[in-house]
Amino acid sequence: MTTKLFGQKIQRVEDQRFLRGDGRYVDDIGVGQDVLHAAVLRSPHAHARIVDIDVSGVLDLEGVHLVWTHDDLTGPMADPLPLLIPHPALTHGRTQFALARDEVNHVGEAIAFVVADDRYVAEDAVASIRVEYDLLPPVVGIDAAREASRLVHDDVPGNLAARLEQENGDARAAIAASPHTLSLDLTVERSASMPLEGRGTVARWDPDVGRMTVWTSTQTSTGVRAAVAAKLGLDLGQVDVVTPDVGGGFGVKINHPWPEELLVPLAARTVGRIVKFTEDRREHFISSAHERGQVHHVEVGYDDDGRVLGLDVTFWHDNGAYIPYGLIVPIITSTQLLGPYKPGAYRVVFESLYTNTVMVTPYRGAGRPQGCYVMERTLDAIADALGQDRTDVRAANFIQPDEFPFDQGLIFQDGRELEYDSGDYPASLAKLKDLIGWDEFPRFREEMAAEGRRVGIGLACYVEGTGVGPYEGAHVHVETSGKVKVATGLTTQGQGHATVFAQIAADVLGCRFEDVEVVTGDTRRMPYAVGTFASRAAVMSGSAVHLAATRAREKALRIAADALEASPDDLEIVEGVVSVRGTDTSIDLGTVAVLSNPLRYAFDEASKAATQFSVGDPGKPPVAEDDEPGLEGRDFYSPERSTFASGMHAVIVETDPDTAEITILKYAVVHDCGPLINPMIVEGQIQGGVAQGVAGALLERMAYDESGQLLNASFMDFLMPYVTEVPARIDIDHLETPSPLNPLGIKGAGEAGVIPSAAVFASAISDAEGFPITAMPISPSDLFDLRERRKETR
Amino acid sequence: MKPAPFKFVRPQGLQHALEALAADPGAKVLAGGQSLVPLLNMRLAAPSTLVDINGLPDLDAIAVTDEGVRVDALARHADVLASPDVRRVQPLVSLALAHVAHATIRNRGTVVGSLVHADAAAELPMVLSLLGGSVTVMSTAGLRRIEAADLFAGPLESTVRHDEIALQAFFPALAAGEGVAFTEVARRHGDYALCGAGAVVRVDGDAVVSARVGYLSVCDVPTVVDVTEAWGSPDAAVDVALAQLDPVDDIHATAGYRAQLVRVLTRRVLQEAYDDARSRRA
Amino acid sequence: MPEELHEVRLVVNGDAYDVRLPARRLLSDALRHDLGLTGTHVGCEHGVCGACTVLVDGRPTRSCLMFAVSAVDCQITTVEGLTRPDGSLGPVQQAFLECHGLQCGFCTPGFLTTVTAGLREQPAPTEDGAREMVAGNLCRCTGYTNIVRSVLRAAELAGLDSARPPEAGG
Amino acid sequence: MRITGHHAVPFPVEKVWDALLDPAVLVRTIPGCERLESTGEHTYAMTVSAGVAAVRGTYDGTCSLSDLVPHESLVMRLQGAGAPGTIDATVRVSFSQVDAALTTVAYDADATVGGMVGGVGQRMLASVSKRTAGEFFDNVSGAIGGAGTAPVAAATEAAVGRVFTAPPRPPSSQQDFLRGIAVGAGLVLLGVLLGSRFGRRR
Repeated sequence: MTTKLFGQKIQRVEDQRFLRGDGRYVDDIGVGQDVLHAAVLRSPHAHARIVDIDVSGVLDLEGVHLVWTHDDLTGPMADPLPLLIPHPALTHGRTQFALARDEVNHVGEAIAFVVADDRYVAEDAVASIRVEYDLLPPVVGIDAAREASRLVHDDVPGNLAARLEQENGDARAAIAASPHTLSLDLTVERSASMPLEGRGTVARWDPDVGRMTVWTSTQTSTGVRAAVAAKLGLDLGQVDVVTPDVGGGFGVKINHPWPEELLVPLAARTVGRIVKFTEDRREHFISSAHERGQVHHVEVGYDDDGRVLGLDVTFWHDNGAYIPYGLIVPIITSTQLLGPYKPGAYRVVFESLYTNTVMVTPYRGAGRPQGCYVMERTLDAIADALGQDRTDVRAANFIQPDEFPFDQGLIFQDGRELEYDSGDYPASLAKLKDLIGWDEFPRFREEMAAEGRRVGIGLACYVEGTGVGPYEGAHVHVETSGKVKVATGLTTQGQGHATVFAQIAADVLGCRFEDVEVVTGDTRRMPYAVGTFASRAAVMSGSAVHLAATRAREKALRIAADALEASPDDLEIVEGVVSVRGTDTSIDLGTVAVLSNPLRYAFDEASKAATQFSVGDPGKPPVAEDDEPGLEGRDFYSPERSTFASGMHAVIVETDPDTAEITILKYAVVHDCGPLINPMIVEGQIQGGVAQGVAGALLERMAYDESGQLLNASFMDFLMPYVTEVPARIDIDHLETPSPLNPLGIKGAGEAGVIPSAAVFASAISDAEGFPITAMPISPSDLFDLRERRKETR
Repeated sequence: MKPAPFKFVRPQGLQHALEALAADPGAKVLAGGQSLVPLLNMRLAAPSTLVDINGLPDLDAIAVTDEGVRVDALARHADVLASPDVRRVQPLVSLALAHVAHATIRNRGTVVGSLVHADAAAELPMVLSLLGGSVTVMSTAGLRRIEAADLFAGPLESTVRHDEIALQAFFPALAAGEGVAFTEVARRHGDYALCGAGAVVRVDGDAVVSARVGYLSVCDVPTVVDVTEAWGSPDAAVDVALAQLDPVDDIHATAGYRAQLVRVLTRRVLQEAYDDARSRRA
Repeated sequence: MPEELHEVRLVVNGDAYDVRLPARRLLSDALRHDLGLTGTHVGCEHGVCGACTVLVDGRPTRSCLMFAVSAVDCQITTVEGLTRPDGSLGPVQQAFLECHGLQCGFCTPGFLTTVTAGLREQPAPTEDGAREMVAGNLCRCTGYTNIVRSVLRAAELAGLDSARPPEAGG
Repeated sequence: MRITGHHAVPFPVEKVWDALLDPAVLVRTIPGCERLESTGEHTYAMTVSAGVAAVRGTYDGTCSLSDLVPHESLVMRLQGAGAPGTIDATVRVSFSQVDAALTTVAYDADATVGGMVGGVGQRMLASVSKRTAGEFFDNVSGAIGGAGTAPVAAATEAAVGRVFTAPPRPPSSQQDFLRGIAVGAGLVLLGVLLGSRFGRRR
């Protein structure tokens, strides 16, 4: 293939509209039109029975059009929301109602829905609703959930949604037979995706054609479409879901349908007006989703070289009040925990537990940060116990480059075998040690100590299954103008899809990059799609675009060969012109597009130009049996299994002996996601991921109190980092180990930056302080208290 | 998050503003709004009337004399921070202002508004207390001056009455022989501090004549501790301070950690203020 | 009782808009929903994220912390007003494009307005100065590395601009 | 959150007990209490206006006293809701007579502050609760001591439906600035139990 654009730092085409303020985000839809606005009454209690809801008088308020409680919902709308991803182990799956029926199970759960002239009036109306609650004791935190003296759902004993065990070999026997053993307890607290744009949905019902159009800030438009159709009793063909520009997702917007994604279209149909819901920041904290909260127990047996002979991990996953997204997060932790390593035997058990808190859906990394943290803390503990260098213990456990494909003997999140396709972990480690200055660090530490300063170094390695199936599709259409329209069904939240997919399409088709326009997440353009998550967009849709563009190219060459009376093998396409190699005989792609359609009104110059050519076999019908009119290509990419990217991070931190403040002195990343389509965009993803990882390790947590109130439900107290809190510089180096699984050899990159953060900071802070860090995130106050406790116990 | 409805008054003059305030016990003055409007948006506050004084003329002066710095009601943080005269006459004000939120908030927020908002975690109330400044307020009944020691009654609670407008604040000038310092520890740059401290140390030759430290975010109100007697022993100074402070737990820091910050910051600001005093003498 | 409406004239990007608004309408909402200038984004409505930052009389200001009725008599500049008269990108916009200083684009308008004003005060910032300039704006996508680069690049571009005849300036 | 503490009231236990069971006293002593309606034996509906400076709200709620062991202990259950937030609390109150002129009232409350103020008002909550408690107990002392009010001889009879209102207060700075912030009313409703720190996150 031509690789002119692939691998180039191409500036993003989408930026033109973003930079001018011309982006169209969901709250921008319908501005200037006659739009009504929705607001939602949310539970102030973590656990309560609803005794009575008094909405009398709400409709009397000027400007209020509609108020609904669960009593007003009928048919499928009155049923619980779907459990999207069932699993045999998920024996007690529970999901919420669009509006709470009898009981609320977390602060923020939707109870009543109001539509009014504007959001101000809608909030007035919400404030006028009176609800009488009968308070129930809440279950908050994993300890309380496990203790199960109180239940979140009366019919879920032990608060246990699911228990899943996987084993490869006999881990317990291997540990028993090991010369050394260790056990560790490791916790990670909750955080959240926290995109700058919250959720939002706009809907318009067109009674003339019986059609619903929904704009929603989602990571899966096809999923929302199916949900809206099913819940509102519409045919799929009556519902269009359009994903406008999305102001960040990071996982939270993969869940669907949110209550408002159903209530807004229903309200639009009911009142016959455009209805809009725009989530505010407080709502995003208490009524979207969180992730990360897990407690882990590790038993490990190892030999004198630090080689892991047996690893037995048990962990408890706090899934919140409901579990619509199934077991994806804990399954990923349980499998991706292994990273680039090959323990002699591995057993993992997890329990997924209900609590009276906001539910969990994947957040960038999706269970991997926890798994990486558990594995890397374990290897650090082994190195510490043996007095060995931490990098040597890693090296002793790596899967070697000649061992691929490597089967970890487990079942991955996609229900397929966990088989790594490619990688070179020793090479990555060598690069990382170089980049961070691992071998020079002891001298640096001494120099700093001489100044009374305390520093530590840490590293962490991960493997990330990316590009999970089942499929994505793409449609490539060469218009008679020569412009190329590419549509793929998954959605975009800032990853630059419009640029990278255009790079791929332009390379394949030989057209000009500027002539390619990419549309994502619009069910009118590509009704079959899965969604944007699990670092899958480049692999899945990138491959699909490649395949679809290849089909369009083949057709273009066939028609052009016919028109130019040449063999397709002698043709090339450059800058949108098909020519016979080495001659000046040529035809524009736009003209080829005209020729591809037997109906040729001469509306434009390309059509007129096409009249000089003659194509098709006069002996056959104008559209041959195995052909279609138009110069298009449509194809789907559906891989056997995921492709596995990998990487390693290292950090040097300084901890203040007095204030326990933690400062990042150096941060280094070695990253291997195969060949890079656009290095600028990949580096941007890594930089953003690292910042989010730093935030998760040092700043962000969901501070619930024991009554289930989220105490920091604002940007004042949920400490998202500013520029001043992230590393000024991140040193990045790449390996490009291709995947054998897709035509471009690519692997996903979206989540990588965030995965090793908790692990790498725990490692470095432990190194600085001389005692193990076993709970993340860690604040200066936490570190100070740890120091004090160690003084006491000495 | 949208405010509840309120009556809006854009007064024609100061007298009109005072009358509007007097007419409605639920009225509230809107100046910079950088603390008030978030409360309105969250409906934590729902005043029945807002009297927007931003359009009033001649209320934005920053007057610097040998006695000190006078800041009028509509002078924005950014303007006070940018004033070289302020920095010269009372550098503690400038040092502290640099820690007030972020530049964009400082563009709109006012010094006087921040003082009467009386947030114990804010920088300026502590600075006013430490310097022994005052605020002048006006109602239809006339003017009165409130000394810093009498201004802060509790968390978010000043002794300015609802029918009064705080017209100006006065920060006394740095006196001969004095040096100052300010420092704080916050989770993020620009956040409310977990603990902050400012110091004024006066020297006579190399001898310390007086040493006072002000603390923010440690008690309900900005707290000033005189550590002159303990000068010479940092530990003793810390003990004197901690005896008068009451650090509490919150979601960002334990009481123990706050006490540690008091220890560390007390030492730092005393040393820095002492050095500052000596360098000014030179 | 219907809410009282106020006659408000807002001057945005040099254009005057006459609207009737309730007193509680935030400037951010007025710009977006009443004036249709949707380039200004709302990320938190409590003044922390900076996405809604506009220039009020040239100074970066949180439009979510200001009422539209308080914005009369002010010159307001939004992201829509940062392009050059000929429609091409202004220096700050161009720099963010070149340096990949944005991903989802939601926080971007607040950065662009803030940096535009910042470079007027500090035309040649150091790297630390560039960081300080954007220290009050949250971005969840980029990790800020490229935003800081963009600020430095914008200073270069604006410097080139100022060397040109005045009408070419953004 | 768990709130515990104690407060000394300079009166014999009988007087303190009677005062706390007397709605006419409660309505005057609970900071910001505007209205107290008896809805049954030792159960009341109440309206409380509270807040600090601009952070104000009016809260409607209920209060019930149970498990009464005269002069020893009682359990108070409180619920309230207003625009800024909600409060729910169960308070165990115990009385011990130190001497003929001094009684210690100890309280152990399990309280939930919900709604907006629960999520964003954390920085302000702890200190405000202390103030409000102190104020309440000073008010109780004042009420028992008869400072400015009619002396309290015995508990006022609280027939169902009887409404107690606080005497009008001059619009002073006190009324403006005292009392619990946002949570305000909630905390005020808690009345007796305030005065200690809110526990740290779980």
